[in-house]
Amino acid sequence: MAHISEVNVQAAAVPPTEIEVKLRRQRRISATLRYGLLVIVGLIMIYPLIWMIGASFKTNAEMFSSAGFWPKEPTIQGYIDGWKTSTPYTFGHFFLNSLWIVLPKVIGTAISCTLVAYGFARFDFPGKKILFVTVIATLLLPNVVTRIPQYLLFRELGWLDSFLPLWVPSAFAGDAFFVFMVIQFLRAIPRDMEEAARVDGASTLQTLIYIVVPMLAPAIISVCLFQFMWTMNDFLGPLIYISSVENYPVSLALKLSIDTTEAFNWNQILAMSVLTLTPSLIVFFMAQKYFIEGISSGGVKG
Amino acid sequence: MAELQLKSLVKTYGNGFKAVHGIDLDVKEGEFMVLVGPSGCAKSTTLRMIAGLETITGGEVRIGDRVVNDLVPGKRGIAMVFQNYALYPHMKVRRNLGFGLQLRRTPKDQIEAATNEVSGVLEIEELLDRLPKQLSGGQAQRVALGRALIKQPEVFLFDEPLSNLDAKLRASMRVRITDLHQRLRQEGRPATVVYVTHDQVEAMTMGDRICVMKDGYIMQVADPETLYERPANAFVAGFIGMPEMNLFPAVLTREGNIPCLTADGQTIKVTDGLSHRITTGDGPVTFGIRPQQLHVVAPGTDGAFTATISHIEFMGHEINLHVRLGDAQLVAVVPTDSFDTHFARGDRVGLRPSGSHVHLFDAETGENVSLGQGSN
Amino acid sequence: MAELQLKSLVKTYGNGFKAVHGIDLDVKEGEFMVLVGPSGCAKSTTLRMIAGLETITGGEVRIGDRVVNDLVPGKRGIAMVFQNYALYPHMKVRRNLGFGLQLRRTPKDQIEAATNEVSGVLEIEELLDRLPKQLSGGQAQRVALGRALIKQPEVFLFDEPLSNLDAKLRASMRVRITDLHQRLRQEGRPATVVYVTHDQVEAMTMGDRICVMKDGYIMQVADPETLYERPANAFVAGFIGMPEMNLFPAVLTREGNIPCLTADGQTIKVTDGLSHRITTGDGPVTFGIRPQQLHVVAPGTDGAFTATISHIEFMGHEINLHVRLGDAQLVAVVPTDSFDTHFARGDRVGLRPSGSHVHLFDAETGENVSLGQGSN
Amino acid sequence: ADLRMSWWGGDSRHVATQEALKVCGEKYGHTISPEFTGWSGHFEKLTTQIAGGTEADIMQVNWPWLSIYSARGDGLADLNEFSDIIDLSNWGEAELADGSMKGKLNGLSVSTTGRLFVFNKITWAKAGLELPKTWDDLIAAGPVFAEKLGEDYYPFEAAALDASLIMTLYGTQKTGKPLIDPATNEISWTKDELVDAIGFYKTLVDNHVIIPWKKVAAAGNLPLHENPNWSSGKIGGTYQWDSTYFKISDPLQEGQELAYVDLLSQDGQKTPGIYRKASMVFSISKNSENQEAAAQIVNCLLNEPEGVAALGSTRGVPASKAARQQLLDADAIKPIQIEAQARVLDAEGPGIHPMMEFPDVRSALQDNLELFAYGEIDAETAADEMIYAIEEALEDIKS
Amino acid sequence: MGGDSKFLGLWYVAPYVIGLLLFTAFPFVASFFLSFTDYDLLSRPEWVGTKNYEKLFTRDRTFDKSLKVTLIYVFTTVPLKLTFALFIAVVLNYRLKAINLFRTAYYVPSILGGSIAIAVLWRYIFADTGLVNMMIEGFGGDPINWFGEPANALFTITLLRCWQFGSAMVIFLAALQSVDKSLYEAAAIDGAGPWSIFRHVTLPLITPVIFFNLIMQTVQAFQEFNGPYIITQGGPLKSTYLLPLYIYDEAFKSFDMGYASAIAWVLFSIIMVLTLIAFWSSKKWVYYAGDKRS
Ligand SMILES: Nc1ncnc2c1ncn2[C@@H]1O[C@H](COP(=O)(O)OP(=O)(O)OP(=O)(O)O)[C@@H](O)[C@H]1O
Ligand SMILES: Nc1ncnc2c1ncn2[C@@H]1O[C@H](COP(=O)(O)OP(=O)(O)OP(=O)(O)O)[C@@H](O)[C@H]1O
Ligand SMILES: [Mg+2]
Ligand SMILES: [Mg+2]
Repeated sequence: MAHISEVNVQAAAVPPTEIEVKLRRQRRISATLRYGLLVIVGLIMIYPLIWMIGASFKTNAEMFSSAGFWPKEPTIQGYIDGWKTSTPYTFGHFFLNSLWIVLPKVIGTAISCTLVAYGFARFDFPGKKILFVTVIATLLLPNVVTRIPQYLLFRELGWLDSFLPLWVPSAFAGDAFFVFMVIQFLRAIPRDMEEAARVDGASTLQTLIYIVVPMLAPAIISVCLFQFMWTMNDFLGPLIYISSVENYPVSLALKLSIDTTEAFNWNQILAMSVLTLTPSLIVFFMAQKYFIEGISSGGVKG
Repeated sequence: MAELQLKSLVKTYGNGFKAVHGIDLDVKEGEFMVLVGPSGCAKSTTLRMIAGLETITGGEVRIGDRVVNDLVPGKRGIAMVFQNYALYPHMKVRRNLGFGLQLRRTPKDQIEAATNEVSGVLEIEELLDRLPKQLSGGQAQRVALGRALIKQPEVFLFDEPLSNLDAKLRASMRVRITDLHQRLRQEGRPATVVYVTHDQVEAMTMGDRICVMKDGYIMQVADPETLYERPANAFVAGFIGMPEMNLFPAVLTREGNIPCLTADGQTIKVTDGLSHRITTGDGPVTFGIRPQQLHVVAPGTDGAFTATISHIEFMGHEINLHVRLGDAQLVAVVPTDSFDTHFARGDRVGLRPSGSHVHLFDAETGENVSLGQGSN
Repeated sequence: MAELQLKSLVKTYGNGFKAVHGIDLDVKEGEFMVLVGPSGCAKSTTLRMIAGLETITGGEVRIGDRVVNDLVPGKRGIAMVFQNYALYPHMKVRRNLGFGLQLRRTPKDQIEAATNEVSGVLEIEELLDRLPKQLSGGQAQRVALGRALIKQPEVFLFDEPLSNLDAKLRASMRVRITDLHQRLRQEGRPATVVYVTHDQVEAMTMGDRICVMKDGYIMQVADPETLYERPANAFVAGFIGMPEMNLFPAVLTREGNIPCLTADGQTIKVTDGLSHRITTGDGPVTFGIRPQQLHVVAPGTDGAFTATISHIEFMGHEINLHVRLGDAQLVAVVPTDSFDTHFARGDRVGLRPSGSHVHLFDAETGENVSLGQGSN
Repeated sequence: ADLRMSWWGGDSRHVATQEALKVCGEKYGHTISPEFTGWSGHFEKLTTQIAGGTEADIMQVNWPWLSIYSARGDGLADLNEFSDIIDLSNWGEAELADGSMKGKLNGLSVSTTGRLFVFNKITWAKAGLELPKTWDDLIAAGPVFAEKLGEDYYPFEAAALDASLIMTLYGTQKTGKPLIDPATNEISWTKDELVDAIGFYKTLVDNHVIIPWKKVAAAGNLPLHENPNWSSGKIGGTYQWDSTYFKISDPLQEGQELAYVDLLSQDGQKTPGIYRKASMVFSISKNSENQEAAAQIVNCLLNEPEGVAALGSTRGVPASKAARQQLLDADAIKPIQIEAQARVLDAEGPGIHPMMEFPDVRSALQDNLELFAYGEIDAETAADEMIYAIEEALEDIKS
Repeated sequence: MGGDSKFLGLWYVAPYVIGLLLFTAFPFVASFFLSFTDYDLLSRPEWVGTKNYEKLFTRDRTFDKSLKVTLIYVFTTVPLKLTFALFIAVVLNYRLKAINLFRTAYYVPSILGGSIAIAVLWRYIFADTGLVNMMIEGFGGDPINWFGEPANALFTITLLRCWQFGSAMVIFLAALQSVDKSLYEAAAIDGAGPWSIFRHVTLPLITPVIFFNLIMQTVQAFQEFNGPYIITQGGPLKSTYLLPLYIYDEAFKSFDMGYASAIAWVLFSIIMVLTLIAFWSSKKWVYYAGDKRS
């Protein structure tokens, strides 16, 4: 049963028997195959990323002459030009804008999703079933359906060209996926600790803050991370709601440099793309455990 | 400390399932009351209604002189110990202990004093700065106990606190808890306890009184000896005692004053200590006799049934002799010393019930009809 | 059915941990062999090597006349029953039973016949169309048993099959399994069984022979009586028997031919049945006596230690008397009938060990030094 | 006053425009906050803004959008009302007419652009051919390229939009009529004329003049300036807006050189058929609270020396006479740009219907030509489908 | 709990309810209303009854084509992606060293998502002289016209999405790791080989997760926009003109909001119907472990 319980036998003091040698060889072949496959697939997976980073150091002329990623004449001109941007602001300014969009949004999401998920997972109240169905239904609803009326709504509220349209829906647990994810997470946590806290004299809110939130930490962190990345990369939202350049987040600022009506500098665009993706990638690599946990809890415990 | 009263307590779950059928129970101040019964008999449901973790469908729960039905758990003056400890996983033991007091805004130094006292009593001083995951099962259970103790509640509630421990640890925790209870009583601050378990050994050894439940009804409330010697019905009789009491259908007749019992076509006279206890007329009954009171004699002996050995279990000091009497499967416990080692499966043996230990139960209601005047 | 042999079997895990230290064991054809020992002693590891679920680091496993070291589990002619049943949760009981046969491309009608036979034997006919999650623990365990039975393997392997059941069910399943084993033997197709448990009651009642393990070594292989009466060492003595044997340090001296034992400053003479068994000289030993053989007498009685009662547990037919003798905590089991009900915590009592049941163990090696000529 | 101005564009335009706004703002004492994006998404954004009444005071508007935002002339401010502020005399009649909807001047042309033929001199020289003057020259060049330079050399390229414009050009030359008549909003070609024009596309393919549609797609529909075959001179010519000169010339490899030629002609043609339009216009929001201030800025940007100097040629050769002259004098425009612009302005052709720039019409032409190019349908069917779809689109604006 | 109001939970979900009504339910209803109007964003919506739907179902050939390719796209992409994700998850599900490294690497494409650089690269890889064709020729095959052939173009987008299989795989992996190992052992003892074990034990046990992934991926696939928008612009011959692209064009290029809303609603209905069918059929093939606590 070597193929099921893969146990690496340490070279025992006893000389290996014939069987053992055979088993070991089998294992080595199977491991080689498996690693080989995984490495090849893995390379295909991350090649675009590597290519993009490499290409951002290429000259424009070289950009489209080869699919290799190693620049022949490396230059950081793209980064220099890109950072300056064509606006009165540097790219740094746009990063700050992004941050200013992202932080309240992430905080709002985390707080509202936690509250709502707690409500769904731990309480019975009239209409709960129907409301939960709407969570699922929202997950399935294509955005195009609601985009136009939403815009009209924010116009009526006078929120255009501010960050409010980006912040507020999230602060009202607007991202059904996150609510769903946290609910799934909560369902897997036994209630005893919370009951113990209630017996200890905590109110439901105190129970949430002192007991549930610490236990939910991995889920909340992964919600924050996802929201961070999605918001950093979001293009359409800011495009529609934000008009002053001063308020642009990086995604829009990046798009600014790309205009097919005149010759453009690919290395500059790619350099900025790399910069734009960097926060997300850093966040991802630092916390990949939470991403994986978050994404799998949404599905597996479902 | 206070008295606890349940009055016609009813619980119907959201799905319409009626789990508790209006039970009444008085737990006296300082009393150690054990709720015991098979799985699903609503022990936990009852306990959780007392704690306020389940809403009460009907009836009332009184603690001291307050009806607590509408109080949140934290205001009922109770403390609870859970089966899987339910320690707050992200808090050190110290904070786990102090959390309840902290919520009540007890001053820091008082919390510390209380923590120290409790951890001294439970010998968990060295554990105070550990996280729950760094504790063994027994240690975690002691911390959970401490968390209840520190609050000096009016009533302690336990829900199978020992069932996650292995046999040895369970035995020693059992002793520790009863010792603690007795000690508190001696120190003049007796603790009212409701202790849920499905383990009859725990029930017998720990409880001042035991409340045996079945399917949401109370079957009997009594002290361990009474429960063991004078079970109110066949259910309690079968539930308490190990190996369980032999219960099989028989027909009661009388020869003069002497009760005769017929089972599997065999009729025996039961001479000593039964006749004056019987409170029913002739007819079918359920015959009950504990395995330890079923003596092995030669087949055909007077006052003994003759049965066939179906299985012999060597238990060390004792032997469990499984026999077949008609359709009934009986067990007799025989000291190994006095056991005839030539017995084998299929052999016929005589089994003589000791009359003063025979119980008769109503064939239909299961009620004990041999509790007449005399003690046994 | 076939014989099973383990020859200097060694297991070293990937992390370098040596779990099994070259053990030898012969299980005869049709024999019911129980592997017992505390948690972590490598019972499962051994069993899983037999099954082929763990690779064998050294030595060999023989089933019948084949060395099976390099066969996949499916080809070893074994069947296994798991602690958590390991029923395929998505298959109905019927398919769970037939799955192994189906893989062997047994014709449909044969599978059905076999399924019917096995489910008849185990009384699970009405369960055939249920899913495992619709079964109670005992039912699931019977299905698991059926899944093993249906394959008519040469060797049955069990890994703590009953430990997920409650006490009552465990007792009845225990009987059921041994009955089944005996029945197969009578029907002329004896089943070779290796049964892993950490529960000594199971070991004692089920095994033809018992193999007691500790830390990857075999401590003793013997039939239940021998194990109980003549444990090879202190470990086996303490492990087998309930409540466990009292073991405490004492010093052996002799007064003439009569062995004297000193503990807690008290010296007693042990007159009957010990002297001729002792195979060691004077000096420190570990004194062993089972709780049932420690008789309560008046304090100061000859041949009795005087100790202090620390706790009294009412067990129904018996009473466990916990006493303190110096640093040692001893237990005496007293029949309830003969128990003096005035005893209370803190009282002094005399405890007289019955000489023919005293065991002495080497203070260092733990080896039994009282196994001399005579039986006890 | 505090104003906002929005536009799309690339980096150089962004920089120049912001500079110009600063200069003009200082001149008139206004502050203008800029709102700019790249091309893609700008239409959506501007439209949603106008729909929401939140558009900037001054807007750079694509010419065909005028009829979307202001079909009845009332969607945007009428610049005629500011003729005292804006010097309209810098524009010709036709240019002002282009920017007017129902008589209201909704947008001032910033620059004019037209489609021109541009060829790679070097490649043609390698093939030993003169730059073509007629379609026949071009068609004759196909086999020569293939033979002399190799199968992967083509004298010309046209796919997607370019192909449909070539088709329209050919038909316009032949019939002397635009495909859609701006005056009547009707299709002015007969079906046979359309069939003929569609067939012309096939002639080009069959003669190895252009790369077949399918093969263009296979390369990933690369825009010309990203296409290595263009950079290396394997594609000998193209039909592009004159304003794209730098975009298409920049990627050329060392040693390649471009030259504009007059529109290719055919025997018996009725018009050279120039496809010319305002490339973009400046409009003022009808919701603006400071329309006059906005008008001042518009005038400054388009006519006054400070603004013109700051903007330079980042929006092509200015349509305003004053501005053009100023830039010419300052040598701020490259000779080749001037030459191209001259060709655009000098050539003749019927007026263009704004619908020709609409997605519905464009896709009607393009999609069916594509089907034809793929051999899915014959020219007759393609013509039928085109007519059907265009008429349906026209239906919408008539109502 | 005793003493708690039964409306307590409502307070906690109140933010969601408000958000739902304001930002989802209202726009949702509004767009339904819009689908019965002629609305160009600039003038007031004009009620036209079912005209939009009539056009959609009777005269609009683009819609027919678009619907067809959308269905083809969904029904190829989803199974391919899930199969691949499952396959890799199974390969990864051994006690491999560096499993986290692989898992992370495989997840990266899911993060890069719609980056422009990726689209450019994709055009590179699948261009007629691109990497893929170079490899095919290297193995002696004929180069494939990826973007030019209508039949192939859609497939390149499918491949792009399959490339982003990371999140589905991670979910599969988690499910695989939660399968009770003793079931594998029981099957091995029953004589099952690796394939039988996979087929008869693993697969049935992870059906809930397969189902979850199936639904999520299907919904996602129906909303595919970026891929065709950036890589093929819907061509050639509209063979990659997926419905969301069509909706976008109608809404934001032709500014026919009413018509766009109508298409959006048709798309939504299709997703809903398919989802319901999936839920209904799941009773037959999805095995759910009993949930002890409701
Ligand atoms: N939330 C609930 N909804 C519906 N029925 C429930 C619920 N909780 C428990 N029950 C049912 O109520 C009955 C009593 O359950 P309870 O948990 O009180 O039993 P118990 O005596 O504690 O059993 P155990 O020894 O297994 O813990 C059972 O039949 C159970 O199935
Ligand atoms: N895969 C493994 N890698 C390393 N060590 C292991 C592994 N499996 C078991 N062990 C160790 O081997 C020893 C024997 O384990 P095994 O499971 O056989 O014990 P056991 O007797 O079955 O115990 P239990 O009664 O708890 O089941 C233990 O110390 C255990 O920690
Ligand atoms: Mg319970
Ligand atoms: Mg084990």
